Amino acid sequence: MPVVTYRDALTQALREELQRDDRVFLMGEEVAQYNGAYKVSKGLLDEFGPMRIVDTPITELGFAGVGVGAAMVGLRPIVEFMTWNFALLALDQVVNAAAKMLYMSGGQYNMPMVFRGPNGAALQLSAQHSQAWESWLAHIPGLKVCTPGTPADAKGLLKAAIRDDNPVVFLEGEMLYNTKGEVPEGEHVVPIGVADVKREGGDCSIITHGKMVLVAMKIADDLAKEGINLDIVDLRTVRPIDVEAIAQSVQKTNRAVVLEEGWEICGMGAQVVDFIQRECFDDLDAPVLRVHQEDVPMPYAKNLERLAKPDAAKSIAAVKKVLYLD
Amino acid sequence: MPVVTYRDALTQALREELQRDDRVFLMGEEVAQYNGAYKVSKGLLDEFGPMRIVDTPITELGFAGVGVGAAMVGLRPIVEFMTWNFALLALDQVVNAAAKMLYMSGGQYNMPMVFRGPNGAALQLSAQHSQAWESWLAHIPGLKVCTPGTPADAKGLLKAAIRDDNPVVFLEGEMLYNTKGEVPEGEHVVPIGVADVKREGGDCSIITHGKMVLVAMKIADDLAKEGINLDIVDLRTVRPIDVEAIAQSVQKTNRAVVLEEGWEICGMGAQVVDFIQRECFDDLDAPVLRVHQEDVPMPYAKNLERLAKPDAAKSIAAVKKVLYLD
Amino acid sequence: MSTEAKPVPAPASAQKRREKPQSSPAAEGENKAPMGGTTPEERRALLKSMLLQRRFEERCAEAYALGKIGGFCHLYIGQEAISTGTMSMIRPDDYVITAYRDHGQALARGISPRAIMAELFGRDTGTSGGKGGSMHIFDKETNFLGGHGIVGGHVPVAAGVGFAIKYRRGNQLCVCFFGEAAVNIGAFHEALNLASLWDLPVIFIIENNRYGMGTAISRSTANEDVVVRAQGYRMVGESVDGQDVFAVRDAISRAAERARKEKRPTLLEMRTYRFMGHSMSDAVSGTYRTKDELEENMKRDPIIVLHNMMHEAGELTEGDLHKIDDEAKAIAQDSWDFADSSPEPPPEKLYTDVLTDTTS
Amino acid sequence: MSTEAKPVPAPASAQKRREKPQSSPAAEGENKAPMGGTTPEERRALLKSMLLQRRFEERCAEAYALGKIGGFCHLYIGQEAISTGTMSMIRPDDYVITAYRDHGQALARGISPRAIMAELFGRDTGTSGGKGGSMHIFDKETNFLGGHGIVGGHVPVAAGVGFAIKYRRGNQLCVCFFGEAAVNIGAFHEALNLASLWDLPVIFIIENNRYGMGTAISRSTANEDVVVRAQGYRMVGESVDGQDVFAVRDAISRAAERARKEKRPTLLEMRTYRFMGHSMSDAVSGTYRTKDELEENMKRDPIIVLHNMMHEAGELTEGDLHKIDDEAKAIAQDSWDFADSSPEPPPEKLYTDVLTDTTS
Ligand SMILES: Cc1ncc(C[n+]2csc(CCOP(=O)(O)OP(=O)(O)O)c2C)c(N)n1
Ligand SMILES: Cc1ncc(C[n+]2csc(CCOP(=O)(O)OP(=O)(O)O)c2C)c(N)n1
Ligand SMILES: [Mg+2]
Ligand SMILES: [Mg+2]
Repeated sequence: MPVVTYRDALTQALREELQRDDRVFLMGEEVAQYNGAYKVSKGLLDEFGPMRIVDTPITELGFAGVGVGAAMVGLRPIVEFMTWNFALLALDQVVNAAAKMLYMSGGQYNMPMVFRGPNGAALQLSAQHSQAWESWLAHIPGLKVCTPGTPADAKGLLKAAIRDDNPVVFLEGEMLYNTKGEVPEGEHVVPIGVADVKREGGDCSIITHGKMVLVAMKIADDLAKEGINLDIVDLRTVRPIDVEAIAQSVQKTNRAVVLEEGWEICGMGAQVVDFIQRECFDDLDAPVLRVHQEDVPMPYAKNLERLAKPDAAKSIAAVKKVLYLD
Repeated sequence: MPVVTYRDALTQALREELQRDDRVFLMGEEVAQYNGAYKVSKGLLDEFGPMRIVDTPITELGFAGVGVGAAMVGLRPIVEFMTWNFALLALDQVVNAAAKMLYMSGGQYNMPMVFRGPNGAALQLSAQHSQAWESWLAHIPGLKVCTPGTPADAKGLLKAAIRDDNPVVFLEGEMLYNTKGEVPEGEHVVPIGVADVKREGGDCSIITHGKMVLVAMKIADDLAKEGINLDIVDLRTVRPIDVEAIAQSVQKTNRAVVLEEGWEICGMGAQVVDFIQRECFDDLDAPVLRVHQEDVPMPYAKNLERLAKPDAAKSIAAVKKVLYLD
Repeated sequence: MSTEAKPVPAPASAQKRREKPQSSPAAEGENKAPMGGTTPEERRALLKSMLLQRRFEERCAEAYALGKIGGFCHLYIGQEAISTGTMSMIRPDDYVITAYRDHGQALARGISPRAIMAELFGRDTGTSGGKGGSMHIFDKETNFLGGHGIVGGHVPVAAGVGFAIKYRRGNQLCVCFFGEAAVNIGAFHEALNLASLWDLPVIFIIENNRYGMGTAISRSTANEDVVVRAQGYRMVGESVDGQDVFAVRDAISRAAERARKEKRPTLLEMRTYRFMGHSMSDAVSGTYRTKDELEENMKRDPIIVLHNMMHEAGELTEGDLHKIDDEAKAIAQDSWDFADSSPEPPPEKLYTDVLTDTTS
Repeated sequence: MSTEAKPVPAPASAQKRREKPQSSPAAEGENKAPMGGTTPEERRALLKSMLLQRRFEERCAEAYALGKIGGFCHLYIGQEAISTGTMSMIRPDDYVITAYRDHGQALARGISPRAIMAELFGRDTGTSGGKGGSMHIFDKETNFLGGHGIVGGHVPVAAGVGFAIKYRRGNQLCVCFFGEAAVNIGAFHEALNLASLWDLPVIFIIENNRYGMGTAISRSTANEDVVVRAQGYRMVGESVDGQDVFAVRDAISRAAERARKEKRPTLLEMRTYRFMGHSMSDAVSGTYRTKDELEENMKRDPIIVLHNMMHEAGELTEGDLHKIDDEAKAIAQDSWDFADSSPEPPPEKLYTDVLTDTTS
């Protein structure tokens, strides 16, 4: 299987779906002439032209609303936010319009659209440009929320998202775009709502998604050397959440650590913990621990940013704690 | 002690703090001439004049930003959102400006301001006007979030919020404004971050906040008749959360049910569950259960809305379940 | 409704406006043919449409008082010439989107009065099966895209509909209604820039009833002459007497022509007045507007204005009027009966329509 | 920097604009006294201020390449006449707020170059102790309110500062800088309406460098003549040659007078050009603008424009210039050395400044 970057995997999915269905179009800041702020839409303007690859002014609320309107009358918009930090300005369209239209209209107007872009922190972008919004978006009924951590899942989930007749929030990552992995060519669709056990192990479950999947895989190698085998459940989508996959893993390992990029309070990890204690109450040999960003706005200074972010060291410490090895 | 409505308790707090400090002003839609969409600011325009009780156009993002700017240079704005549903448009100012200014400026600019208004559902206001945002706001470092459920706490916490030099989010409720309770006259300040055990009991802990406090008190009476005694912990503020108070209660009862108004996924209840299983892992005799809004946008029809909301019956069922009485 | 012929003074708003330079050459009163060259039959249809809205909403107020309608309910009474005039000039395959004050436009667009009333009653037979309510009337049959509750939120959505029309090289258009207070919110600004920048066939209609809830336009809007805003977007703006159904039709025909031929958007200010409170919980007058102001403006009730013109043209007898009015009342009654006898949505529908399980 | 006297053609932007009707009577070139009636000493100070920004940012680019500065870093090179001209006309007790392209304004406002460079290096001695970085320069000493990263987000904040000035009956003003692409976002619209509606003493300065990242204004803005927008808010708007520090000073003096005496806001368009890429990761030319266009516009380097005027007035020898330039280079070097030798913020500071524990 060809090894490609997460970025190219996304571009493949976009290109293939744009070719497959001429109702699909991509809109956002710098997506066309500039080939994308992060080059995810590279070459698409040349192939599909300006009516389908659409540069917008800096008006997140406005163009998200344009996507909503286009979806209401049968187009299949892909709305790119340069980053999800700026999508904060457009949440009224995502939450009050896209997520509720089908319900408010009693089933008359479905919303076949995707809101996508990089989520979470990159490097030294400071407080306003380093936020991870998956827990906010997963909170909202009427949405689906994808958080692929690998190139293959990025391609397969994006194709599924574009074909879905519901509004799908698709969270990528600047730090993921250059990561590489095997990606099936052509038709490769990953179902939304199905977790993937990225690695099997009997000692402790790691429940995670998005960027932190890479950290999980890394610490799994390190800990394997110490004879600690991790069972890594990559949720892949945080709405819906594959509770069964989580339960199966924890029932096997009796221990769990939840890794996420964002803040602690009401983060994804809290919800995963809630599911685990409900589904696996009698299976747990230790409290479930969480690893997440420190409870501070993201600082600029390199050393402070490193301390603020969840990482391998913090994750290993948590695993050892649930294994009572510390 | 005088018995007053939740609305009047808020008006008292506003009036007293406006009298106490002339840097304090109230701004929002219909707060002045109209005396407030829900009459919380009744009479304040006459007493304090149009420079301190300020009607705004319908520009949530704009006037929230005006509040931020005024706070930066030393005023103490109280920004009223007619309801928090509309605050969705202003979250960039709350989250990216108010919550981060002190940090981004390295401690130079603190933000002595309050964002307040009714949160959550009223009656038959349908999907776009019935949303509870406390879990979103509690997620954000740099904010404090108050969710008073009684008139006394409404007054005491609002006074504390206005005097706090940090940005405080203050969540009220249309359905709470007419509720009555004893409220101390004059100086009555409730510290932010301290829960209140509203009722003592040994059989099961109820952890809740805001509107659901009333439901908790009601079912406590009903269940007492059946010999089931609830320990009701009213968080009162969801950022910071009084984890110690939660732990003390659960260590006593060994069982807990978390009640909240909003949606399940990544809701406040999930975070409370996370704290409980970490702090009280060995104390729990049953999984912690949660009661919350059904995972749907709020429907208009009276019968469907009733089914969608968390209520006494669902709460009683949850209590009986954690007591293995069902 | 009183029907004796009265002198018809311009509304306070119109007089006020006249002191200002017109924002557009093509403003009210320049229509050539009397009554816009309509036929007597067309005029009857216009009168009938406006009367239906009036009688229907009078019953809504009654039903609200009886608790049969709940939540927020915003009546359109006083503004009917705008909905009727607009809908009479667009095509069935055009699109319409509006805010929460949507009953009048829904009826004028031809949506079943029974289904609308049932929606207001929260019944299974309503336009949204009772899930939307008064603020959220949707009807795919007539391309009626709702009923939206966040001020200004639907304005970019209208631009998106225009985008889709352009994308498909269609020659439909999208009409977007909103109140004058919505012109101050960001979504309006972003949408108008996009619509003009991209040449989208959208008619943006500001229904300037001079109040946003309890706030007079002079207290919310730096430049009350709101159509001036259009220039900032290189868009044609026009100010129209919204109480004269023929003036409305004229303006819409020009805007529709511009949308279909030139693929350009238009910003129209329809000057009107709200005869009832903002919503059922708001007093009709006394708090933020005087009884005198209200009565002054009620003299230009759009139904009376039209009726008088027809009456003076000698084409409408009292008998004719009463017949039309009785029909309207009968439809309103029938809608009430239908809604009242319709079942509530079954409990299991709480969970439907959250997501669809279809894919492309 | 080349210093031989050159003919000084108007920038492409200015020529383009001339074809259009001026949006304001008081546009560039109407200043009476040569060089705005400044004294030679004042002119030297202006040149020095602009050169400091230039030399300082040349070192920023170098430090970024060496990895000493990280994240996003947006250089101001080419736009220095706007920051220098503006700051030279306002008072120490006035307020300044800007976007992420904030180094030039921070230096022109008189913030310590050492503290700014240390902030860019992420050091404990920086303006924000290393917590803010390039996009978030704050300095309470000089009423410099930041450094904001969300396009348009700080524009309502500026209105709030104006509100506070009015609230206290002060006669200060607030200057708010933002790029031309920000005029399309809702926050701009809401803020300008509020500032005019409430008579707030704010000067809104559009730095029109003709590109928002890679998007030319013609592809983002329906009406490129952005000052026309001002009329929609009943505000005075003026279009200014932002490469001529004297034209900038003139416009600011008129706006400042309006703010202090009439308590009215002003919208100024400063026509300028960005000589570097949007940020360090963006190519200087080739992708969305041609090398020719860049070079054409670089002929109107604001530093050369000022230098030439002074040179022609015979008041600036090559020696003088080099002395000023060397001073600027020395300050930049000193800032670098200071930043480079400053400690990183201690780990415990990660948790400070999230909340303050003070109350009133
Ligand atoms: C963003 C937002 N803010 C506030 C409200 C509450 N609200 C509902 S209608 C209204 C007044 C709108 O006035 P206008 O736009 O003139 O329309 P009208 O009601 O006069 O038809 C307000 C403030 C809302 N629905 N949305
Ligand atoms: C709301 C928002 N959307 C997108 C961005 C990403 N972004 C940063 S700067 C910029 C271009 C802004 O251009 P302009 O306003 O002209 O200012 P300039 O960079 O030219 O000084 C964009 C799109 C952002 N920071 N904020
Ligand atoms: Mg109105
Ligand atoms: Mg620019």
